[in-house]
Amino acid sequence: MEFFIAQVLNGLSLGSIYVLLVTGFNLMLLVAKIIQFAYPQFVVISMYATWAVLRATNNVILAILVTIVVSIALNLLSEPIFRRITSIKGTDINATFVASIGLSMVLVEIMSHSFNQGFPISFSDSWVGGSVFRYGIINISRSSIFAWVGGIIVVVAFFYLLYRTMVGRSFRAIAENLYVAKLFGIPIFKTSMMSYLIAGLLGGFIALLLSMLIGTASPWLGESVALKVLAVSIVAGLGNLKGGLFVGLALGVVESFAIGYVAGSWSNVIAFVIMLIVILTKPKGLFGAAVE
Amino acid sequence: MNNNETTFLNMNNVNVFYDSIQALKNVSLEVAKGEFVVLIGANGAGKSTLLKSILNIQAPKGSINFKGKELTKLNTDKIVANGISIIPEGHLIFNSMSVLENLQLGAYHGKKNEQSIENILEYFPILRERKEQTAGTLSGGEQQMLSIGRGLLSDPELILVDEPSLGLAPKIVNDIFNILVKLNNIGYTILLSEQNAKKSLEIADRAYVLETGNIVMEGKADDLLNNEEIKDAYFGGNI
Amino acid sequence: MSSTLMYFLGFSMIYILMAWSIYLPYRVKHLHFLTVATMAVTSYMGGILAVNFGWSFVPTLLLSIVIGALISYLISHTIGNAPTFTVVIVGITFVFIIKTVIENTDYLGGTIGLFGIPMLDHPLIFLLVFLLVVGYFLYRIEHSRIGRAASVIFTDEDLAKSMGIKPKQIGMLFQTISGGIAGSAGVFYAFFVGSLFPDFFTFHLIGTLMTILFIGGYTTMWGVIPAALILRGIPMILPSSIASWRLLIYGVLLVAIIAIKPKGLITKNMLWKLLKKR
Amino acid sequence: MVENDDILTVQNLSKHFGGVKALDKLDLNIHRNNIHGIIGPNGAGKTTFFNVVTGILEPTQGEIYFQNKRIDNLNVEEIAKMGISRTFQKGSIVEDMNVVNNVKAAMYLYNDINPIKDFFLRHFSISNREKDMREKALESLKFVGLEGYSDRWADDLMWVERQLLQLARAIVVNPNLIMLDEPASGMDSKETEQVKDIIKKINRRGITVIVISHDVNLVMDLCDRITAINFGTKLSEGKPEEVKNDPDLLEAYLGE
Repeated sequence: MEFFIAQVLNGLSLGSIYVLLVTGFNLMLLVAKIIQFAYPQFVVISMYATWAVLRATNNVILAILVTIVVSIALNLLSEPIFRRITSIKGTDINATFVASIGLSMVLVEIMSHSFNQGFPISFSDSWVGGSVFRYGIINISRSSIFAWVGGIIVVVAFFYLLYRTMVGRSFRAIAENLYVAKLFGIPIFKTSMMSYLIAGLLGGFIALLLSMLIGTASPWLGESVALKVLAVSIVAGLGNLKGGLFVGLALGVVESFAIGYVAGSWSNVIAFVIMLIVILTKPKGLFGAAVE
Repeated sequence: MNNNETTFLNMNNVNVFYDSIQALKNVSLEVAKGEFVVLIGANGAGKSTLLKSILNIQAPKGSINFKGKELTKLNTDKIVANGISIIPEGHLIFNSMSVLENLQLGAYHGKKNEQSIENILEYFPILRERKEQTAGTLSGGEQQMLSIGRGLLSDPELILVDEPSLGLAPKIVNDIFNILVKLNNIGYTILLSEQNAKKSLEIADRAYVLETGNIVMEGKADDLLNNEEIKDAYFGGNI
Repeated sequence: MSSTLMYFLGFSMIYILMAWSIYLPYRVKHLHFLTVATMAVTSYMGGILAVNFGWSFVPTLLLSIVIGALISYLISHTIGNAPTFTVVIVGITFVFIIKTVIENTDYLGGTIGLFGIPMLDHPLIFLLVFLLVVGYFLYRIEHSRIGRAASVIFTDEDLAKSMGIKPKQIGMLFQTISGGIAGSAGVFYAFFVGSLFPDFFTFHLIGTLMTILFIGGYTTMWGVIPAALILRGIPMILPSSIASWRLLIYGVLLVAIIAIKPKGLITKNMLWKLLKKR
Repeated sequence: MVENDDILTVQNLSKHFGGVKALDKLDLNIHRNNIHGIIGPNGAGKTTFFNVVTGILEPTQGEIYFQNKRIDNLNVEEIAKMGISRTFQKGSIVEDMNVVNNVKAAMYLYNDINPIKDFFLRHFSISNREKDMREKALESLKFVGLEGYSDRWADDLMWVERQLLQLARAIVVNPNLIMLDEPASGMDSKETEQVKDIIKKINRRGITVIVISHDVNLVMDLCDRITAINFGTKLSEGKPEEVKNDPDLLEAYLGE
């Protein structure tokens, strides 16, 4: 029983990270109308930024700031590329997907050739934080608490933004029908930039939480995370924000149990196999797709 | 350029292309402040295209001038912010959002206060009743009211109305036309595109007749109402 | 022949095979990376058969074509008409799963790799002949009613259906053939290199193949030939300090081609006009 | 079950999109060998009607019979196989092909055999069928006035030529029923006349034609019978003169 609770708690902290990742990914899918495979790569690069600043200055505040700025900057800088691609006549959303895979290749190469000679990086114990509460094998670390609390706060703030503010309403308007949004006079370009900005902000938070939670990063982390994020998005139903919450958490818990019960790197396969089965049996997702 | 009446809306030699089809051919048109102008013509004559070109939804070539400002280089949202709004064909609204949210989005460029939305709800009592209801569940007539209501919320001076009678029962069409007349009376300038030639000529000041992308006739609405050619072409069998 | 040139030509031809196996399903808008997983499976299968059971090349090749086609056929039952996005994710997921399985199976050499596969005596001749056969096969598909049907599906699925074309049937057919090609590519790779590492069949390979397909141009089967030669050639003429950034160059090129000339360097239209003038 | 001589019978057909009733309990009979026009304003449900009949959309309720066989439960490919061909309003042609191959692509069901068998059989024997198909395609291009265009790249065609190519594609399969969605949209009066002549010629081959158009003059000249629809229901039906003078219709449109 203790073991069970411990795995659920671990799973929820990992799951809240997936939730945030999927939310940022879906936001850009719905508003900017792109499939941003490189989004998790931006998060990993931001983790590298955290690491670099911490190693150079050991200044926590500066590290947090730099991480968020890097994440926002990367997302905003990618906007012209995607805008260019979506404006070409006869291309569809798949072109943005292909280009973002290209972008992802570039980022992986940069990470594996520069930081730490390409070796995985690890964060100091003071950053990762120790245990706050311990009961038998149930161990609640500081970073888990950050992940839960941070996850809840960000999700609540995001949905508040979405349903209670003009920017959020504009997001939903463009998500529902781009043409009608244009007729209403909603500034498409500005709103789309806002979605990059908010995804960037979100990405910064994710980078901070993830670096505390897993304590390491490697150039190849982004690829497997990206794959999980996309799979979660499909399993939930492409672009379905609320569905993403459930499936993201569920993936975290499943993975955590796999790690608990299955030896070594086999655990990674379990989550993939389960998601593969769901995708193959229910290609439109569990909660219905919001985009075609 | 001065701000006299004739320079309120001024289209000069406007051409619009959809891929290789030319939908508007050298169209020139003027609307003075406070006027009620109607565009008549068969389905496919280019009426909708003309309205969309003013808002740069369909990119125009040529010059479109509104209150001394060139519109052809502006994005749609800037044009709306400058005081033109469109009530599109087929009462397009956000079906999955509530009536209130649709109105709030309509006020993106208007005064974003409770009062202006309150005024609209005052004007369309049926919308107040359905305030929290999802817009997609409204009837066609109610959706058209919502579409007009949100069009007013961006504080326009010029309202482009595209085929408001489409898909609506005759009784509701009469209601909608009455609303348009009232709006014109309280100072809104209206440019209406309509297939129903007779009815729209009865309420308009002036009219333009479009045929396959060309303006073939223009004049006072009353004159056109009695014009034999128009009677033949648009009152007889044209549906 | 110098060994550098031999490796260049051999790898290029193997990459052309691999790129064709991705090109074919993309004719109906399926970016089908299951092929990479299939290559991993058949190359290891070929390696094990050769090393532990003494199979020779030709029967291994034939078996791997059948196995590759069979894997793809079974999967195509569920994703034969799925949207592009889903097909991609299913493919990449399989690649990750297969890679993890190889890494954790000592029998397959685990992360250390599988060694001692007998190399072919005349690999280039074998490859060239096989490439010609596959090329002819694809050419015939292209110029049959199936090829035309694929073009219609790529343009508009509703239009295709209203002509009586079954997109799922064509999708399954192409995925199966593509699986067969991928299966053969895996065995060629194993017998050309002589050793296998799980790290080869990862995202790098997916990225490289995608770059070859989109740079060359997906509207015609000929595009991948110059693209494979160029992209394999670039790292060979560059100094090794720059060549190690190979994948970065590929990534930049991939983004650039999509943003500038999304149909790729060589298009069907271009070839048509070129041949007509003559 | 329906037993009559009409080629297409539609009973109580509805198609709802959420709360919107694109088709609302529509009843319609298309007589054999007629040219039947369907008119109505934008959004009246005309194209939805085509999409439901051809199986692209599933009806919410109602029954459709083609030559006395029920087809509303069949899928698009099966319906196409029964001899219904159609054109699309958006002018869908395959741009990455030449003109004659566009027409040949439409002959997918020609000499229908399993595509896999077809591939292998054809692969090792020189087929006369491909030659045969090309001849048929050229003939049908000539029929619509596109002779000499066969080797042009489809991407380079003008709008009118694309529309004609769609017509060539629709007739090459020798269908029993052709459904034309706005065949003369974006054309000037001379080009419209040309299209009218082609439609009449198609009809003279014994093929039933259904035409959707917003151009009332075109429909009035061309059709044997006309159905006017709005809100997805029938407003009026009959010979062109009858429809033109139907008081109900005038009221609905002109508010008189």
